[in-house]
Amino acid sequence: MCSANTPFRGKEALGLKKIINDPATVVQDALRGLAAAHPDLLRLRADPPVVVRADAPVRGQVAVVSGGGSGHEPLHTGFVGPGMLDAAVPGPVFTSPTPDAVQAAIGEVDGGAGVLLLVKNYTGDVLNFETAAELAEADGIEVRTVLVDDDVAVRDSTHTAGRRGVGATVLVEKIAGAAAARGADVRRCAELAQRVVAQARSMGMALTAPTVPHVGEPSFELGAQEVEIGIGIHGEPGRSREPLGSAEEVVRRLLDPVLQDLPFETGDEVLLYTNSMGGTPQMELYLAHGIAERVLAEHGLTVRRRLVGPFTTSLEMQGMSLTLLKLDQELVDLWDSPVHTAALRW
Amino acid sequence: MCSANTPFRGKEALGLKKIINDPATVVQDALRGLAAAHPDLLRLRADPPVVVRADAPVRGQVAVVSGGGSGHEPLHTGFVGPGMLDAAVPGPVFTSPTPDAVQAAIGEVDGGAGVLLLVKNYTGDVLNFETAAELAEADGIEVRTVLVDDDVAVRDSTHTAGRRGVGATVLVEKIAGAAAARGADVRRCAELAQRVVAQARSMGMALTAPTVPHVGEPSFELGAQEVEIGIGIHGEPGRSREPLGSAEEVVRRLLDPVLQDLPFETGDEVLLYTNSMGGTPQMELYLAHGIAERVLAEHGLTVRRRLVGPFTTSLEMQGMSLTLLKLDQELVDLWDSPVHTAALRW
Amino acid sequence: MSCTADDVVAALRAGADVVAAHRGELVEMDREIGDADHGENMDRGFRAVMAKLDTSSPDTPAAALKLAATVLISSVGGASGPLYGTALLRAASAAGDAAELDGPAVAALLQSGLDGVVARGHAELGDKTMVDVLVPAAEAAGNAAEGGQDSAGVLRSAAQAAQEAAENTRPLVARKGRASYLGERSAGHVDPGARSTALLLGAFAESAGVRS
Amino acid sequence: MSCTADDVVAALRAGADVVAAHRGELVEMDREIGDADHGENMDRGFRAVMAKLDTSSPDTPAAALKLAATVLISSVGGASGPLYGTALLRAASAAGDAAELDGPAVAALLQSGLDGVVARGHAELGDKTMVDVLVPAAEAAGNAAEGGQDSAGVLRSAAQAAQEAAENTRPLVARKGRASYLGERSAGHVDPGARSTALLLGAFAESAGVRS
Ligand SMILES: Nc1ncnc2c1ncn2[C@@H]1O[C@H](COP(=O)(O)OP(=O)(O)O)[C@@H](O)[C@H]1O
Ligand SMILES: Nc1ncnc2c1ncn2[C@@H]1O[C@H](COP(=O)(O)OP(=O)(O)O)[C@@H](O)[C@H]1O
Ligand SMILES: [Mg+2]
Ligand SMILES: [Mg+2]
Ligand SMILES: [Mg+2]
Ligand SMILES: [Mg+2]
Repeated sequence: MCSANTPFRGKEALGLKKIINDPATVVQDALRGLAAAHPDLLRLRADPPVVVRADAPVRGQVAVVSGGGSGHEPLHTGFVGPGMLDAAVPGPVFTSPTPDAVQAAIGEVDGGAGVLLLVKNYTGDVLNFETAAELAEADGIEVRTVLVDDDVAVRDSTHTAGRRGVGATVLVEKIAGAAAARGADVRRCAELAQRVVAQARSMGMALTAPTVPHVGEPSFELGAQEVEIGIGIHGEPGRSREPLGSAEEVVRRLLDPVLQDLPFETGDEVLLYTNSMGGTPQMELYLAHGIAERVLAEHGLTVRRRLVGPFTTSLEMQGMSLTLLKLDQELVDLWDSPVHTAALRW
Repeated sequence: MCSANTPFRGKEALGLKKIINDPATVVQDALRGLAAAHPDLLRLRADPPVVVRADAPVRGQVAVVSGGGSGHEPLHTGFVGPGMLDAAVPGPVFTSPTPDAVQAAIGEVDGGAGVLLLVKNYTGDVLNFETAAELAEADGIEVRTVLVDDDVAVRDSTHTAGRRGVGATVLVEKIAGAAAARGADVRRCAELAQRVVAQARSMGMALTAPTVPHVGEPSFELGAQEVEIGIGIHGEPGRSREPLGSAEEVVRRLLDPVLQDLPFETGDEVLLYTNSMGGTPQMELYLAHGIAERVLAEHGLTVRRRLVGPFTTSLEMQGMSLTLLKLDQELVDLWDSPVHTAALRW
Repeated sequence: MSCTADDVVAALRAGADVVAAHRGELVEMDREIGDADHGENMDRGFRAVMAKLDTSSPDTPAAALKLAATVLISSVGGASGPLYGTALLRAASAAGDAAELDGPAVAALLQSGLDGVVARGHAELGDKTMVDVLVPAAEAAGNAAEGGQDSAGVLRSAAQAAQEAAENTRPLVARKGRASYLGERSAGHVDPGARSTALLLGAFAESAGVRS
Repeated sequence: MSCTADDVVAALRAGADVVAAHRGELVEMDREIGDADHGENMDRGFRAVMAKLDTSSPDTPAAALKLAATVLISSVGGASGPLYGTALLRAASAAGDAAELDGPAVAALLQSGLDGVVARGHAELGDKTMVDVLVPAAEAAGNAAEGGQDSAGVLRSAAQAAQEAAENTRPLVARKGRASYLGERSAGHVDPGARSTALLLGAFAESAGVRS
């Protein structure tokens, strides 16, 4: 058998400097720790693994489900709980979960009011969630899917895979989850999610590359003062390599294309989300956030809400992304609604 | 003048791969970003910089103040707000703030009911806070100081500098802040803080070293599979260098001395705090947390409360620490009391 | 010679072996222009297919193909899982309940598989994906079948065309899949999915050749 | 020769220069057994002292020492700030309102400074701290004063003893300060605070020598 010829390469063989036992079980092992840490919030459904809100299914309420490859924590598993996700479907590291995992999640959380799937726009995620949605609909469950594609680093076109879903995902999950908690129907939840997608734009950069456990070496190589601009969150190389420059330059290089893309205009009220890719310390993140606030003020934008922290990460990658969401009062109210998850709580 | 002979070495000269403008202003720049991000919670008093609760001073309530070198964020600045700290005094990176900064903080937050200083046990912090306390008392303010010294990696003795304050600091700040919010007097707040110190023990390890901005090179060097066991949070080298091993081994190497030290005993109820040193991703942290829960169960301990995340960090250092606090009902109630800060909220 | 259920199972085993042997190479190729998991994904999927075949013995070519399809879909994840899964599902449908597949039948299977991938992933020729291999492979298979080749011969022609076609993806700029995010920087690398398709067709052809 | 307020100011300037020149060395020494900030701390402090001296002209030795003490306390942070600050504060007290300091007065200042550091930091001889330099320096100063040396001569003797004493901290295992966390691993490195004390005393002595 083939498995005998290719014993799984363990941590030592790979020379991995990570706090893990075995690259083959790293996702499950981490999920067990998550479940142990938050018994009040969530439970772990094993094989295929799905993280489910502790009190799911919530009868009569739209269930919001997201998922994707692991390694972006707290996205999505850290956002399971009242006011946000009913279930998160974690795939292998940086690899979409399979349709049966998504289908299992839908089965766990469907409370009879329909299920909203929030899917980051990557071919793998789109195809696997699509199949799951078909299977669930065949079971008589009403399923709506909203694709998140906010990354301005990727040129959009009908002839390409389209933009990636990055930072906006957290915002979409929060706002759709709040709408569901307030009793909105599945069509309305999907509309709101779609509105957030339409009004959000992101751009990221990396100072270092992540190392995927089963690969054992960094996903790309950078020079001592080189950064990847337009980085994704899967260790895929970015759009261009440039010298690092000052924090001021970094922030402007990220914000300029974001501001132009929607476009954001003088007088707009926005949510500014300053995200660490994982390995960037809080000191640098707040420093960049402060600059971003100043640059937005220069453009006549009013920052009404903020989110600062490592919420959309790429393992231990150092770097950051900036996401801007154009706000209106309804979105502000939904953003402010109570949320109780491992990673976001108010 | 001497300053002409030694122009400050800038970011480029140092070859620093960090999102900063200038090593000389990194702390202030980050504080500006913090203040911009959380106008509802806190304000920044400049020169010497102090982060103050937005509504300080709270009349008739004990003010809880902590501080220390920067680079450990969210400690302490991220814990300023109702239910936790009234002020945080951030020194330069890894360097204690000066007495006048601490004195300024005391002046900003004193509400007439006395001030509790929570100080990590490092010679620099102890001496600088001590001087500040003397100055404040000379101004007629009642000041109590509690030293946090929970690090079992350091052998305790009257002939040494004593144990370092590490992970327990967050727990002490939360519990003392909760007591103050409930109206306890300064003596009682200090007693509770002291009890947490007496009942908490920590141990940390590092996979990589942090790079202090003004230094420009890593604080220590490690081999490809080498880790520092008993690491502090200032880039000071640890107690010993050992091969990494599995996550299971890492967790046991940290927990064994912690369990023996107090000692923790079968039947004890504990708070388990699994801390990332900054650069360790959440996947690894939860994985380690899950193992720690299992090991504690083996020892007959009941984990009643948990905290998992990067709360006591050392810039971008990869690694983790485990802190165990023996609980009683009063401590559980204080832990559960509402808190509203940038980094902890419930 | 025609192709029986056992021949399909043997081909799948050969596919599993070639994927396992090239796991690292496919990861490395995907690391260069993707997210470093294609070898891992394919290996995980084909191991799962092998595990399933330990406990079930499909009795028609279609049953064997469908088994592989469903296992791949439920174990691979990523873009390649649903795409290879759909290809095999469509091939299974095309095979119907025939006990043996002759040359034209195998060529028809390949064409159905290709159609499934295009229906699912909307990639066109030149987008730098597995489609760039499947199109010439299906065409070569069709020609070989028309030329009277048996199933092994058809697969051999497909495999030969595939080998070259995979290499031809190197200069292309990706327009679909993860490599497309790299824009111009994706040129100069062979597409990992194109490579795995060529490897699989090669393994299938060799397996058929040995058994025929 | 005796030591006037201007001489103290000149000595502080010399101290600032030597600290600036050795900033990197002191950081590196502290990186090895501490937290890599001692050179940074001392440089920040002495720059602040220099800035203060740009706008104020102390008119007694005590006033100059007190100015330096308060500026160091409010600008250095870390362990060394309060310790050097206390040492200078105590020295200022010992200087009283004298306009000039002779040899015995300088020796007494050094002893007071040492006493202040010990009172504050509780370090004993052999703990691998600046105390290991201050003790032999103060002793040498006392002997020189007894032997009839003037202030420059007393400082020269103190500086010589300090130089050697700093080097002698190398084999010691630290029992105070951050290096103590390293246990046995602290041996084999000169204590950074010991080194900065020796550098400062050397600079003070040289400044006094040039001006006398
Ligand atoms: N839209 C598509 N149509 C056809 N093939 C595609 C498409 N998108 C991706 N692929 C193929 O999938 C391969 C990548 O597979 P894999 O790495 O396993 O998944 P992922 O890209 O999700 O990480 C690519 O090399 C390409 O050949
Ligand atoms: N208790 C003490 N008594 C005397 N000197 C001390 C004591 N603790 C530390 N020191 C001195 O302070 C020096 C370190 O100063 P510095 O690096 O500026 O502060 P920190 O240790 O807070 O980073 C040590 O090298 C040592 O000489
Ligand atoms: Mg993938
Ligand atoms: Mg220090
Ligand atoms: Mg891939
Ligand atoms: Mg130091």
